[in-house]
Amino acid sequence: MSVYILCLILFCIGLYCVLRKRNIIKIIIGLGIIEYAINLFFVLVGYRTHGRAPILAKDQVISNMVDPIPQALVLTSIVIGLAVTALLVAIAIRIYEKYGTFDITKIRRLRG
Amino acid sequence: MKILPFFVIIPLSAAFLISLLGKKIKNFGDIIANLGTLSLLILSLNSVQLANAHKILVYKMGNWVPPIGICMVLDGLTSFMLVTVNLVSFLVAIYSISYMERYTDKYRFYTLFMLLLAGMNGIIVTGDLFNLFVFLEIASIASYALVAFGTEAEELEASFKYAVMGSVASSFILLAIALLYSYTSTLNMADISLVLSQKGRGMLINLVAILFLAGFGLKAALVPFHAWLPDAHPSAPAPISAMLSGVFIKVLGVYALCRVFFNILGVSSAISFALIILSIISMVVGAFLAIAQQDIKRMFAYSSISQIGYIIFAFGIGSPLAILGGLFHLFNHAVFKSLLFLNSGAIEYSTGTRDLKKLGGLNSQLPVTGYTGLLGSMSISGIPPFGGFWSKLIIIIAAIQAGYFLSAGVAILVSIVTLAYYLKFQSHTFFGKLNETRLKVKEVPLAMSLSMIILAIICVIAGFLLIPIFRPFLQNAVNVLLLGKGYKDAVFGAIR
Amino acid sequence: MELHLLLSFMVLAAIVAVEVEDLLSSVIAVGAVGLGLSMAFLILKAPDLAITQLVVEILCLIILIRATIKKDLLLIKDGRWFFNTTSTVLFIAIFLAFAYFALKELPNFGAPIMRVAKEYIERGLEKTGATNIVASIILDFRGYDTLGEATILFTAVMGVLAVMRKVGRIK
Amino acid sequence: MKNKEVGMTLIVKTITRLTVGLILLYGIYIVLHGHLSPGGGFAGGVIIALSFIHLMLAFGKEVALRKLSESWASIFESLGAIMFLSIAVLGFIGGYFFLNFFIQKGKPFELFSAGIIPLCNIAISLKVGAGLFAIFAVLILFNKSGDK
Repeated sequence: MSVYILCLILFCIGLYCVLRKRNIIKIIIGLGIIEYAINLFFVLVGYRTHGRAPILAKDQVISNMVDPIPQALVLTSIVIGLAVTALLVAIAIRIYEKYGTFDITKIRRLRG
Repeated sequence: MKILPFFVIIPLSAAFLISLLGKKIKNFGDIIANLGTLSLLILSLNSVQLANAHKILVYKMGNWVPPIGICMVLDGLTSFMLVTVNLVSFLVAIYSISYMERYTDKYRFYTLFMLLLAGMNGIIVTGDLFNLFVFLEIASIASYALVAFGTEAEELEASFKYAVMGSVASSFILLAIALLYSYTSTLNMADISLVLSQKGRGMLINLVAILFLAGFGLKAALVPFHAWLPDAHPSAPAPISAMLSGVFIKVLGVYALCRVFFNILGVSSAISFALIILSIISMVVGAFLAIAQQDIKRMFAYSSISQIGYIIFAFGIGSPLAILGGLFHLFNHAVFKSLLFLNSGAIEYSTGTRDLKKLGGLNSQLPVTGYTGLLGSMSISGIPPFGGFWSKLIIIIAAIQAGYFLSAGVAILVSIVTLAYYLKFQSHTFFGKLNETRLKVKEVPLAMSLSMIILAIICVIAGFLLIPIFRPFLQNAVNVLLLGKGYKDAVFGAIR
Repeated sequence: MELHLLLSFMVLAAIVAVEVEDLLSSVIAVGAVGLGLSMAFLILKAPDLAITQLVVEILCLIILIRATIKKDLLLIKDGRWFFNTTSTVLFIAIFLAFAYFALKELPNFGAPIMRVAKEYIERGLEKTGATNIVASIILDFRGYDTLGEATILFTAVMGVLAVMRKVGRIK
Repeated sequence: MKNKEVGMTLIVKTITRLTVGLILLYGIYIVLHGHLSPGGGFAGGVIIALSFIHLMLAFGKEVALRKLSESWASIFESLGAIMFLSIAVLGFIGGYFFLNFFIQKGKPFELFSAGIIPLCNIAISLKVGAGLFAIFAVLILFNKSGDK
């Protein structure tokens, strides 16, 4: 239970960073932290006490494997995080080239 | 039944082929993209017949029985959404042939466009919750890149804002899926619904519902979450604005919301209350902000927020008539909003500006754009006998039947405001005095006019979807949502 | 126990990453969170994920450092800093409190239900022939997801190539 | 002499020359044994991309781009994607999309087993490696000309 809460605290730190920080790179970092927290949560959910990794061995029968599905899902989720980060960094580099700053308060030609 | 995977295979292979060969062969992107979208349109029309004949069809991926493998589900709602998406995307693809000549690297545009389409089709046909998330991300990432396609400063800024908001929404959805997985230990939608009906609802399901509402609400741009839309949609190239406003927010927001709430979690009274409140605020705020805009595309973007409010409002009421009206309005809005965005693109293509103050009297110079724009505006502001009138009428009648008198009054009022700002659009753009410098402005190329004309015709005849011959198209979709948690029985029945 | 320590370390590193003024330090701190996550995966018996997370983290770090290097900035605080921060923290606190009660309904930590997973573990080898169950899930049972995942990366590459074009419009 | 200006110092270059081949080999090993041991197409693909990025960081962009240019990376990526999709589509010969259609060949615990899984791993690694390298090359190249 307490590990779930720690994991959600990590999620909230990321959320706080995205909502409050004014620097584009910091926002990207915040999104990364959110991503980590959710991946960790998924794997925590599938953990089994005294479990073994879900890989079969030749010479022994393993009965207490951890849940393999979250691991498969998290593999997908890690790659999604990488893809989003790469795209955001590319956009950030272009923004820096156009505006000469990473500060989001100075980048305001559009009104929301 | 074999056709289901092709809704994903065709756009994906088109995207891969275009990125491989598009640079070498001239016009390769145009040909492949148009052939791909045309075949998808034909397949989706075929799927309507199948859905009508069989009610529900399940395709087992790799021959694994659903809780183990991933399945695709074809039912009335699926075929309805498929027709909407693929119709609009086909016409937009025709339009892009000429319009995208203004941009460099056209083949990259087509690659991203087909990926966007693959993502949306994948969301619609899937029957697995995590798979829905994966395809949602494909569509979202493609749209982030497409918004920044012009690589001007404003476009990059809008794209960044949109990408951050979209990623936060995706992470909410993923967290909700993680919670739901740990509670039910399965990912198939029908199976989740089955387990939930055995275990009952608690605080956890409320948390999951809130997370889904926030996530899909962000994707659908309901009002507290709408800040990205008025920047992102106008910044994209006009065909992509049409896709984003026309179908993208409906598939990622409205369709996914409906599927999750109606068929998996079940709609509680708190949820429908929340939906109604959010949608009323969306309607009012979107409409009043739209009046103040001077940029044509920004006005349309705010108008999208307002119209999405109508659709969600109908689903919040939840009676059969309201759902019929909501789905019908969804179809109508997809048609006329993409038409209007294509019109704004045509105006920008010919005159080089989209500022209302600098335009005027274009009706003589751009007759096709002018008249199709007039039809679109009349339809969206609810003038009979266009499609938009009937769908709004149905929603308002349903609201009165269900006893939401105040909300119905607000809906009527917003409809009048809508008429006001589309009158402003018409009078500032197509009527009035022509600017001297624009005497040489010519009508847009054939491909662009053609797709606008077809969309305008659909706008006019959309009302016929309510007559008995075409009625099953809408009615099957309504039945799926009315089925509610009976969805799981239908899916498991179809597997056996 | 070691899991708690590791998670606390990750939380601390995340706070440092969020609050430190220097961008390069911030990126390196987030690298520490990522490597901690990789170790947590190892403790949680997910070696596939540990490897993937490790290499992806290195790549992310290189890309992020590439974006931040030689780019300085001053963090400015706007006038309503206190009000905005308080409201954000309050919102997050409400979320956490709500989540605390909701999470009580989950199965206990260390005892997943494994309704579908049982099938994979018992019959994965005979059905797919792969001894790595995770590989058999991502490439056979749920191979369609992996197609989507590969497409996401493809989309991102296409997106980066499109966004980084020097000239967007033909004048 | 001018050649020495590009990239990092001599120490880094020597170490890189020694390690980069090993990293590449390790990546290929991880890909090929994806169905037997931890790892798989994604991890292996990223390692392969990292070996090229390593080369690029140590020797400057010209050396790495001579080995694998950006447009070739893009082509490899598309080829990998098409290969993966066609493996999935080939499942139709057994009647279903994504069917593992020659599962019967090979015994468990051997390198050549598990039907389409190793093939998919190879396709994914090709795609991921080339794709990430393309991203990185574009980001680096942009910086060069971005500074006027």
